Amino acid sequence: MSNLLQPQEADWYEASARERVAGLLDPKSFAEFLGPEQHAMSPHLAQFDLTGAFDDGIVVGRGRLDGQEVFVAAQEGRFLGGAFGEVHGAKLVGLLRAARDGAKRGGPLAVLLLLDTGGVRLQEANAGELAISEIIRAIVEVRSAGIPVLALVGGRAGAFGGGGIITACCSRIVVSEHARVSVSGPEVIETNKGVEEFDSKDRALVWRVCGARTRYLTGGADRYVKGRIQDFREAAIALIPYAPPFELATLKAEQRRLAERLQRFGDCHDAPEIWRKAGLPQPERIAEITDDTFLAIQRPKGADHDAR
Amino acid sequence: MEQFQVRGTVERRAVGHRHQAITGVNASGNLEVLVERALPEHECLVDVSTAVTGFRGIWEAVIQEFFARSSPGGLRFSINDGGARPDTVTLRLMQSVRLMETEA
Amino acid sequence: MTLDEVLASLFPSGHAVERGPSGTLHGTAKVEGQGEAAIVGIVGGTPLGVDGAILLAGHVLSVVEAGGRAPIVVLVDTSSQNMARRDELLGLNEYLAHLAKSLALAAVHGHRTVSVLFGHAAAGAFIATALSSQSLVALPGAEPSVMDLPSISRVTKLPLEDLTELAKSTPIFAPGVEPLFAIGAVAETWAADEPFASRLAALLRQPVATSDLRDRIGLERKGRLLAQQIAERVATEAAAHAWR
Amino acid sequence: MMDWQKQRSERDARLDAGSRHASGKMVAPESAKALFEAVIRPGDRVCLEGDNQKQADFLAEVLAGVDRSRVHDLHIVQSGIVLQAHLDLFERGIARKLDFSYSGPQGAAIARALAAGKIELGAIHTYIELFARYFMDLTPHVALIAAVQADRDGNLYTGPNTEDTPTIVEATAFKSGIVVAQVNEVVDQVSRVDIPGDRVDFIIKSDQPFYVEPLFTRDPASITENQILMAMMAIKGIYGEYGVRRLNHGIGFPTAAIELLLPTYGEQLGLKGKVATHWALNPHPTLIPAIESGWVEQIHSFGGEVGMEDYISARSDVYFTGHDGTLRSNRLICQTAGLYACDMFIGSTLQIDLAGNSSTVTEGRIAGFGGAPNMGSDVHGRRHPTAAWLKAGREASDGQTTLIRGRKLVVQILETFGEKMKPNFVETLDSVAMAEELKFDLAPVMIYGDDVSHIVTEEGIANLLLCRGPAEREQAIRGVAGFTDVGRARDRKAVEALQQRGVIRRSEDLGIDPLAATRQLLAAHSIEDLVTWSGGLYQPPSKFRNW
Repeated sequence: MSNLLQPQEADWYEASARERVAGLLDPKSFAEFLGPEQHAMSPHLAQFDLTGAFDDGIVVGRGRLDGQEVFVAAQEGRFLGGAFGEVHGAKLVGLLRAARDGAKRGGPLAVLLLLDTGGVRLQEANAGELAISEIIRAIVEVRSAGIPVLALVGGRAGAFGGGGIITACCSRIVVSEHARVSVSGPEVIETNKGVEEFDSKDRALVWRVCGARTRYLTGGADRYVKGRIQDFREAAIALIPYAPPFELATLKAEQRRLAERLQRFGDCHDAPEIWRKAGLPQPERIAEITDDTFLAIQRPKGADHDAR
Repeated sequence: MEQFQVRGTVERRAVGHRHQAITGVNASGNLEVLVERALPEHECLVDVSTAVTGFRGIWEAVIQEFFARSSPGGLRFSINDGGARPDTVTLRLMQSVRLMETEA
Repeated sequence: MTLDEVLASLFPSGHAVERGPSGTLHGTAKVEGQGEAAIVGIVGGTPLGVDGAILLAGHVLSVVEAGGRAPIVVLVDTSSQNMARRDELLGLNEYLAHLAKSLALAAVHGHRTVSVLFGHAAAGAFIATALSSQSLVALPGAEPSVMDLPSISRVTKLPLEDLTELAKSTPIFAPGVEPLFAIGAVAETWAADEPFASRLAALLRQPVATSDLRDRIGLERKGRLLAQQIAERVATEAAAHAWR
Repeated sequence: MMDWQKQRSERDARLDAGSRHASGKMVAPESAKALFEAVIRPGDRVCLEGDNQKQADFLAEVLAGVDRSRVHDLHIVQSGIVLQAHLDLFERGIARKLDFSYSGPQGAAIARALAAGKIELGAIHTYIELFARYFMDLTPHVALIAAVQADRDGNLYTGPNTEDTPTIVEATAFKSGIVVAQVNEVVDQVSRVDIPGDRVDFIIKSDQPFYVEPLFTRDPASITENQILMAMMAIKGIYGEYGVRRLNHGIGFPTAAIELLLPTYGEQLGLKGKVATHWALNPHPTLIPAIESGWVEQIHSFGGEVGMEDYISARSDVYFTGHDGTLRSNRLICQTAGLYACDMFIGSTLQIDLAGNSSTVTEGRIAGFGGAPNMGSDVHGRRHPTAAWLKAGREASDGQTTLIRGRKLVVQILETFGEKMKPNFVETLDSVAMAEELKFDLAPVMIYGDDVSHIVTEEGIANLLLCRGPAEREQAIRGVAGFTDVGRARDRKAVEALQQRGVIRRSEDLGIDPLAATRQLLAAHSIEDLVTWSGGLYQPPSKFRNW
């Protein structure tokens, strides 16, 4: 007897990087590059008395999404917080460069980044940081070659630090309620600026500031989904045809969009202040309501855009 | 950090035809197991790399018990451990053998 | 070095650089034998927040929109990203990404982009400014850092002395120009006794690489031994199958 | 002539002294101290209401602050010693003697106070025992209780957390004692009468609502895969096997896992409607998915649970509610239901020995008992049969065929190792050493080994009903004790033989796929999922919010 859940029915947040990939893509279509059997592991962790991971915390490869070839990379948020190290980062760089080079020969349809990361891996901070910069540059090259890059965020590590920046470099962003997308983590801000600035223990506050609902309503994410892998899959399929091109007009529109956000909401310190200004109903309740109720909310003007 | 190998001889070849599988995550209190069909059919081997030192005796007991319980002949296991308890190690090893029975 | 000293040494034929809000600056300057360059920057050790990032990106996009191929020089003496609840609430990640993308777009449009680091830069601000140009130059006094050693010590629970000792044998985690040069992040370091103007002119005369070579440079400098090889192995496996 | 009315006269005198600080039954909070000094006499037995959930915390603070030249040497008779103020009573010499049930968070402080001679301990009871003794030899002279509302006649509405209050008041009021209530609000008409006004002598409105601990809220996010594996084994190998319909669950994570697996794994096994339909249980939030999936017919509760109020009111077919719509709980009655009308208790413990005795006493902590020992004991007075009870009895009967007495299923579910690799299986319980040190007549045992029918660990299920003799029992226990010293010292052959006989059943014997033991199988992964299941009716306390 098998009690196994169908992979796409599974919950994104609970799933491992590999389970997410398996459920996101068409069944049994995934082929991994530089798989765990090749032991491409970080050589830098042992000096910190840490054991590594056979895939250095990121799964990269190709597969089919709704019948079409795509590249996919998935970070494992539970291994060292999904953080970028030398090997981890280089695997993603290699994947993106392959997508860029493949563009001339017609593939892939898109690159899907399943981000789940606290940012740079401290034990190899310089290599991780530079890898992030290389990834950003590679994303730009892939997008310039006409291939959309999608960020899917809904894991326990969120997308922090360079991971938050990478997210916003993508053509389209899909989030579920668990997602937090930010640069400085709440703990980091609290450590540096004090608990008055940011009480990282106040989970509700953390989600109001960094969470998916705030990102979605302000235009920092394009699609908000319920938490099943299936939901991410459907959103990715739906969004790929609508990815904005990487060109001057897009960035000029993003410049206007972000400047306008700053102008309208620049004096706000908590999400409900923004919702009130944006004229949303019951601003204090937005964090509380169920996903269905939330999804029924009309997004504020400008939150739905091609300016990314 | 500590690294060691545990070898065993078992009665039966592990079921299935899959070449390799991986399960679990190297996180605090957890571990990842990479399993490969790479040995003669009555042999098995576990390579352990663990963040916590001083528990080699328990590891060996857990692994030998697993060999006896699951008879994973022909399989080579590689473990990256983040300080998992014996029960979690057993569960992962059993899961990895089950994965080798399934289609890739 | 002060900003004025840096400007004077880089652009002895003169410049028109204005200070803006949030530690930003922008303007133009004459580069030896190269015509006019666009200048943007964040200086004074100012943390890079939403306000600064949007201004800088706006300047960069104006240069792109104006057309031509003027080089863009990014002067950097910042801090880390602005650590504030408000900035994060407003989506700092988008603002920093927007700046990084704008610099990348400028390069796509044929503008040679050079970051000149003469003070601090850390974490997300380092990514969005110094690391987002085609070439990063470190001047005397440059203090790039991804993560400071005390923070690494706190999180990894490794004593500071051990970390300091460890940092001597690997460039992989410690702050400073040297390790970042070794891994390929910093393209060139210019010493104070050299005229920056001629170094800049020489840099701008070099042919532009068509792709990101920093991993290859890191390998050549023996500071980052795996990245290039790993990326290539992935790309090779990826290329091994025909599309559709 | 004999005076047969001394207690009544005494009560009148106390009431008279107290009434000087009252207006009718109403006493201002600032007069509470004076009231206590007037109505409480040295040496009195006092029940200062407090259990593992609700606390008459304002009255506790006041009592801890009385003039000890006037009030001293009290004998505290209450189910929970939980607040700092409770211990202050002994530190300050206001109280001397103690009979109680549960201490939970104050377990270490109680052990220290006992060792220091600050507390003269009567006994550590199970709840029903202590309540029973209220009507025998520990009847309170004064009861200090907590309620949500009072009217001017003294009628009380306790809210969902009725808990011990009716029992305490019954014993005190009908034996000429004095009853003082702290209330959150004074109203013209109470929502419902939980305690009739003629049993209540004084009312004090406190500034803050009385404290209630959300003790029964378990965050699904903390459930581990091994707990899920154990839960699967329990559902298939015990719930399904015995067809257990009437039961009680402990508060640990393994039983929370069971609750969350009923609508998924239990459904796959086709057990819906066949098991787990009637419960003696607090309003566990983790049972919401099973209730919403139609598994549960009814639940009677010992107490309430913070945040569950609206959900309970909206599900009155399942819960016991008053005509006002809110939960009516009652600890004594629910304990009795658990004792006599449940076919199974399943709960976790911190330590278990080779005979199956278990204890939550760990080094330097006396956590007391709570409800588990009543639930987790086979009551020999039971007469009505059920299939589960009879099957368990037959298994234990060793071939006897006539007049077989049924057996309650008493299941201990625990991982072989606890936190920091502390073995949960031991040769000797810590409580034995503690009892020697503190010169107790009896070492505190949570559940006696001879009451235990099954032990479930990640290694499998040991069915102790099928064991013949202590040696076999010991090997059965060692056989599921994993890699603890106790487990490693097992007799391999004996354990294999037990497995052959089905005394020990491992996951593979039960046909459970270890690959299925993932968190994905849980019906809810987080507190937030529970809120979603409840349609927004469940409102968790902020400390459980993480979104």
